[in-house]
Amino acid sequence: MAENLASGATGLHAWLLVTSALFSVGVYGLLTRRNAVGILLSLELCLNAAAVQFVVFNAVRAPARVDGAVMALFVVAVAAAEVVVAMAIFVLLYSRRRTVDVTDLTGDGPGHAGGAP
Amino acid sequence: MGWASAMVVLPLATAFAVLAVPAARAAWIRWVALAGTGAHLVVSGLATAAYWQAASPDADFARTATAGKLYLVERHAWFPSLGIEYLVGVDGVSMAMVLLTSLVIFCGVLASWQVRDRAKEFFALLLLLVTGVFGVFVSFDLFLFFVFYEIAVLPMYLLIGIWGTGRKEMAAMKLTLMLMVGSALILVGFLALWWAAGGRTFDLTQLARFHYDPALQHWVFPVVFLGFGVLGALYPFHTWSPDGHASAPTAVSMLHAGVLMKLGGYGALRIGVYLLPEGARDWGLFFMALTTINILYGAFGAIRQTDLKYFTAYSSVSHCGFVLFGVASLNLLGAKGAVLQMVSHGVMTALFFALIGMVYGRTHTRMIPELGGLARTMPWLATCFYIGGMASLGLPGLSGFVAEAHVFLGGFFGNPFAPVAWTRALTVVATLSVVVTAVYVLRGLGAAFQGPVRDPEHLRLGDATLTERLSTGLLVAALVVAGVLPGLLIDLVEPPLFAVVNRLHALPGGP
Amino acid sequence: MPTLALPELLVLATALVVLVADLFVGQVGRRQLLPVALVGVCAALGALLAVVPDSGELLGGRFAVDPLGWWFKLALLGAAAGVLALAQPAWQGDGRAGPTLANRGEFLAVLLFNLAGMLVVPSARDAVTFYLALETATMPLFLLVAWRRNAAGAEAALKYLVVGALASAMLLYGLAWLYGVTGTLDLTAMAGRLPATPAAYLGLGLVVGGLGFKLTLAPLHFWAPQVYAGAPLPVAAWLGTASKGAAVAAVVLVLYRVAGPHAQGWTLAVALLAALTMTIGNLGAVVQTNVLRLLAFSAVSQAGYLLVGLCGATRDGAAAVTYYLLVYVVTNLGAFAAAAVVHHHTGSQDLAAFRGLSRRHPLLALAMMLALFGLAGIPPLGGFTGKFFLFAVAAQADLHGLVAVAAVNSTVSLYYYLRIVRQMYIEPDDSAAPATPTGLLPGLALVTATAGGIALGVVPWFYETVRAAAAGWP
Amino acid sequence: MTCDHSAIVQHAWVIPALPLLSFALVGLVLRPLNARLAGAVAAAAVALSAALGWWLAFDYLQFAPPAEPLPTLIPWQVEWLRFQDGLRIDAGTLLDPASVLLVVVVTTVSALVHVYSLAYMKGEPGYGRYFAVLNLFTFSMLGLVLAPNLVQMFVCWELVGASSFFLIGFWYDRPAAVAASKKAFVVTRFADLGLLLAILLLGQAAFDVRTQLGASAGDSQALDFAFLGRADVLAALAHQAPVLGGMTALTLGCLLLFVGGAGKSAMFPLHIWLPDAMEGPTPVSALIHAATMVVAGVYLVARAFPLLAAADGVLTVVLAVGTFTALFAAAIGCTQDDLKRVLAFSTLSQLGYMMLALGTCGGGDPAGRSAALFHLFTHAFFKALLFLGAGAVLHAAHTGDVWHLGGLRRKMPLTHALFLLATLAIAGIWPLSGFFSKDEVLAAALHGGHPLVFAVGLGVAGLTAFYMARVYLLVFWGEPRREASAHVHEAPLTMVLPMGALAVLAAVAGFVPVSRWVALPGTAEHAGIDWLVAGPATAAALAGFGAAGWLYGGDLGRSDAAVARLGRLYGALRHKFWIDELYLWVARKVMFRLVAAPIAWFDRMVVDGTMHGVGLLTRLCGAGVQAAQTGQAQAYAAWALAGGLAVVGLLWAAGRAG
Repeated sequence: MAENLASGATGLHAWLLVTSALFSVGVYGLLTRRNAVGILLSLELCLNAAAVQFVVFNAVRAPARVDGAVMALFVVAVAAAEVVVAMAIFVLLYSRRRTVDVTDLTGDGPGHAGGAP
Repeated sequence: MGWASAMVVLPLATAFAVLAVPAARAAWIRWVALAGTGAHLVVSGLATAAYWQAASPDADFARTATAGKLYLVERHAWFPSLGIEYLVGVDGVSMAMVLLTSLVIFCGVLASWQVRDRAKEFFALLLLLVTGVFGVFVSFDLFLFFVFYEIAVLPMYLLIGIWGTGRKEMAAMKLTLMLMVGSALILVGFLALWWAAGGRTFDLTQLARFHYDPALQHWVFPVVFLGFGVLGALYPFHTWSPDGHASAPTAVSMLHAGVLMKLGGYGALRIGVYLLPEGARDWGLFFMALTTINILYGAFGAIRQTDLKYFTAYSSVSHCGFVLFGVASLNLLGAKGAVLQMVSHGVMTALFFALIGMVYGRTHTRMIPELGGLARTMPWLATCFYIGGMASLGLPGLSGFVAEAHVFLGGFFGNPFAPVAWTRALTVVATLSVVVTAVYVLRGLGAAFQGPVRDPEHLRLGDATLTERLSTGLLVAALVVAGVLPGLLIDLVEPPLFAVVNRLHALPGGP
Repeated sequence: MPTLALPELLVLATALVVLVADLFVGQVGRRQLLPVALVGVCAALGALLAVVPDSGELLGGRFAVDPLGWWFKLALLGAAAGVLALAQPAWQGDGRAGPTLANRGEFLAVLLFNLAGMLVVPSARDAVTFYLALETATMPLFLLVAWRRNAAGAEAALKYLVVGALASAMLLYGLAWLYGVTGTLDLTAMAGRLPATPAAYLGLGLVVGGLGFKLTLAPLHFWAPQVYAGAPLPVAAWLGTASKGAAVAAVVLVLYRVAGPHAQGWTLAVALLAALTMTIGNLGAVVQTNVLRLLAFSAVSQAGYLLVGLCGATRDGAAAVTYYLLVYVVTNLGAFAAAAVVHHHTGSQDLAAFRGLSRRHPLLALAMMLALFGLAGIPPLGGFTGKFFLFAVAAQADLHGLVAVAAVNSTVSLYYYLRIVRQMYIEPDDSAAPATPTGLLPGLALVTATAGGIALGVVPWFYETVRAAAAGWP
Repeated sequence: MTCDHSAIVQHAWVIPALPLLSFALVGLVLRPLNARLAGAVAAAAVALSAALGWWLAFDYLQFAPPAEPLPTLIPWQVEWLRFQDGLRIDAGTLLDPASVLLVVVVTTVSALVHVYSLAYMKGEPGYGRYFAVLNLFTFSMLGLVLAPNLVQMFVCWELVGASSFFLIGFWYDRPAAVAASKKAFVVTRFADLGLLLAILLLGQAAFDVRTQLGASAGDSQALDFAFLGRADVLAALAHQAPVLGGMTALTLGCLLLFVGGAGKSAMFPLHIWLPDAMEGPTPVSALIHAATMVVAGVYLVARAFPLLAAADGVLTVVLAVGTFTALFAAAIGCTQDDLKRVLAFSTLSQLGYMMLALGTCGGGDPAGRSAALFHLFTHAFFKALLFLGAGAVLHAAHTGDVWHLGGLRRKMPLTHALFLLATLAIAGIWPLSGFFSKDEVLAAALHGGHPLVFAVGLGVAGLTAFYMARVYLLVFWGEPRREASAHVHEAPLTMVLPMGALAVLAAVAGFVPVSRWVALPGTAEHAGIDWLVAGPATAAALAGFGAAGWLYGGDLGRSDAAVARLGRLYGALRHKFWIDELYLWVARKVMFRLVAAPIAWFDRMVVDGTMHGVGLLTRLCGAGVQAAQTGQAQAYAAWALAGGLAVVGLLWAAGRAG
């Protein structure tokens, strides 16, 4: 892979490093942040990493077309929608549980095999 | 609709007829069931006649047949893209099994004359079950075979669970799951056979023309044999049967021990040995040894039982061991003995369970120590019990002897691919069961029916009613006829078995 | 020409109609919105059957219909109709379970938007459409799950969201890599250019992983039990049928259209995933005492079975998967419909709620039993034939071990399905619950599902047609 | 005259068919309707077949001029059971001197016993059942006698065993009777296993021989006696490779064959069932356990004689077992108190005599065979008579304990006279039948070159006379020792007449030249009475009488003194050397405790436990899966990520692989 990417513009590797780092950071945050909002932010990082990568690849692999960039736009849109939905749920949760710390939510845990919620 | 289809359609139609009986007329239910099964008995007889008419023109078809020939065949494409067909027909073996089944179900309906609780569901499920059994015996497309096979197994869960006694839920679940695991193995084998043969057909007779790679046969045969073995109560996969039979209602025990367990031997012979001769060659001796354990183990196990149903269940384990032993000995005598034993044990054990049900209905106990001296108040039941017992210990003149003699001779003449000394040794060990069987039969029956009457209450009990006399009488008559005129059955079942055996003998290293 | 997308358009239109009507009609009128939505879905269904050709393209090939996709859409619309029908009691909210949907029109709108997105998935031919369709098919579900607005629902929704977010991130990132190594977003074109390089594997693997979340493949299944149990029952049914259908469509699209040429490479992976998923699902279900959790785990195991059909990427495989999806949707709808009726009347999700059902309501119990047997794969029901064809695919790939695992697994599944049957038929009826009126629409759904389950099992036409439809596939 | 001129020879099958018919008729139809009628019909049927039996014998004896041996015919046979080509089993009637002789014995004794039972069993609840089974037995026994092949013999062999079982257990509410019937069936069954194995072994060996012979085998089937008796077949069998421990299939098979015969004929150590069998009705003991069934073993050996003769060493075993049993049983018989048990042991001892005679043929001269059949013939009559006499006593006094009886000669003069005659006959006093047959047996022993056996035989003759005289004196002489025996009355005519008939036969049977008829070719002809043998035998008998008279004739104190002097030996004899206890111990402790119980436990605990264990394991795994549902969303997410990466890894691995 490396070589057939290298055939494109130099610096691609740098860009890929950036996006990969971005994505990894996002994933890390998504798995470790205890506050739901923090998780949401981490998610945004992941999505943006992907978006950036689309743009980069577009520029390198198919500079004639813009489809990668278009994809990036849609990603942004989707991300926005995701935020809306997530926030709605957070609010609901807070009003019911007075917390948005995901580690406090141990429904489904041991002993929850039965019983109606 | 041809004869073979009628075998399946008739009981199914009867089941729906039972369901259609208006609730106000609950008494009609069992009459409808009786009429349906009675009609089936007649139709089976006619079908046998038709089969003879069709089969007799093939001059000397028995010995020269290299591929089993079907009669009264009906063939319709079903799922053509996978080569699945609706293919039903009969040959001698399936005809015999069909006759057995229709007899047992008829007597079973008679024996469950007293069922009142949710009678409609009971008879409907019973008839659905027997539909599956008939289907297995007449279908020669592996897919169809499997469909009927599972239809025959599953209603058992509800029949035992709802109308059973004792630890019925556990027994029903154990029985269903163990048999289903068996059928899972069978499915694996079927698909492997289908694909190895090109994935174009499930037709048994066509698959039989295909020569499977020995390596494939080497692993498929044990899988299929074990799969069927579970239903055939092959040691050590027999443990569903004592609990299952003990908790099942009378008619279900009759049908299950009498007919359903035969599907195991039938499939092992029909599909295992017939399609996979080389696999059979590789594994024959192993399974002979295993079934030898079956035979003695079941017999010894029966000695210590105090519950009449467990007693009979263990003796069934022993007797079904004879079936699989005959199959595994891979020669004509053994195969014939296996089929004869299927019929013989089917009738015998159906009789046993019918009688146990009748005794239980009167004394409300099946524990041998609580019984005793019943012969005084129930001479008819006692007589039938003793006739059945004599059949099960292989008394000549009753069906058991003919079958066991075949099986023993088959084992003694030996699996053609195994050192004869070994097969003989196994056979000698197996023959010990003749004595052990005598011991437990006489012990059990003696304790239950002879000696002084233990419980004075039992002195007020009556003998068999008319329906009970009819059902038990029919079964006893079948035992006697099969024992006195074995030729009838042998002529019927021999030809297809030549087809099986000829394939074995065609192998390199065969006789 | 838009007839190709007519079903999707009709669904969207219905969604808008419901949404707008909700503003004007009163509380009483709202009760009639569900039938309206149902009519709309049925119209879409009719359109699909009547006017949609079984192949064609729109938007420069970004939206296409192929014979197999047509069947997927059929399954999705059928699922939608069924779910709406079985939602009626919950919608009326006059049972012991209370007004779980609180007959608010948005519910229907959101559901229908979601459906529209799902309908597009099998037609997507480029990454953009594909991604958007998938998100549309996923995001509304978060809302629907929380619809009861109680703590349990909210908690379930949040977990669903967290896992789902990661999954969609994986999906998108994977798509980015695929785009990178092929230089195109056109899925069909990708297939040709997809190299056998680690980057390609990374992309493909992440995409499959992302989809695995929707399909509840182990180990991406953990969210399922709590979500099924926390969501309103109709939503659980929706998750168990339509959502899964869309996921299957997406997986088929990716593995067959995009990665078809590399089938050798991913067959093993798929086989292992299938074995793991069905085993985990079944084992998990064995110990459940909550019907919905049980059905959730059973859904997990069913996903495993579906995956079996993908082994080897053959035409038979595509046909078997599609066919089993139909069977699964129909059968599962039957089970959920019965569960919905019982839940509505008892307000309990516990297995014991089914106690003695066979005496209170024989036909309902019968339908439930047939549905469960269908899920367990008992002949002559569709569940059996469907599984049989799936296993046949595995056998064709000489994966006899997988066949064995799957067959034994279906025995395990039989165990827990029989636990429900036992409650309905064997346990005495000591509950004071009155005879259970089923209600018109759920009754209709039950009858249709049961009849369908049997028909799929014995009538060869369906499978043969599906297989013919799969002609174009590898 | 040849056979096809004689209707009865052509249709000899009618003779067994009649009892079978009446069994079905009585058992199914008449028994419930009218018991008396049932009995009458049963007796009539057997009487008719007895008449036919005599007619058959009469015709058959015409077939050959006195000088020549009588022919062996199979006038009728039909296919019954087709195992495979060359192993077909026919049902048929084999007529040769031995079988015809036995037909006469069986039908006659059976008919007389039927008539006797009409009165003896009067008022029993199971009257009809009794006669039905008695008919069944008669049929089976005739089928056994006429069997043309080993399998038909085995079939009827089992059937007589079964009918014997049902008759011993006739009073099924008496635990003792039930136990005795079970014991009889199981012990004989155990022996029959030997016969079964013999059939398997010989059948297989003979089948091979038949295959070698090819065309020259003709239609003869492997298990036909005709085939097994052929010289070339015997030669081929004798030259087969050994199958076990250096023994050929022939030798081993013949040994197993003899085991079967020994079981039926209650040879030591399989004798234990016969004394207990006396729990059955006395007429049954007379017919089955004295005259007919128990001699089946002897008949089997005689029938399969060519095989045994060809198998090396088997006849020696027969000789040893027979001799020992004769002495052993006679000795025990001297110490038993129950009239019927004494007779039972006497039967054992006489059967030993017959076996002994057969065993003496090892030297090649088959004279012993003729002697055995002759003794079988005479024994049937006088032993049946003894039992019927005993039955009359029981019928009158309701006890068989000789110490409770006494002085019956005045109350029951006829019975007394007949019993005395029978006693003399069995003791071998000229001119009664026992004298002649016993003489031939001893002669065979002497000329067969077995002086020791001859000496034992003489001893047994003395013991026989002793124990018979003992019971005779204790029962009929002296004074009644108990109230029961004081008020007895003579038996009714229907019981006395059959006894009379038997008495006549017992008296004259000795003059029938049986041994000449049944002699096989090559039998040394020795005319008249060999006083070298008869003299000592008679002397021994008289000595026995004398001893008994001295001990039991007058003051019984002498006998007590004698018992005291014998001491431990007497105890051992009285307890039959505790052999029954040994068997019981083996059955209870070994078979049930050490085999059956562990297996039952193993099955429930281990095998079934494993199955349940699998189920439990599944549930445990399920619990594990549930336990993984920690509720931690981020853990789920982590799993999801792992899953995705795992797929990537798998693709990668697969990609590298292929």
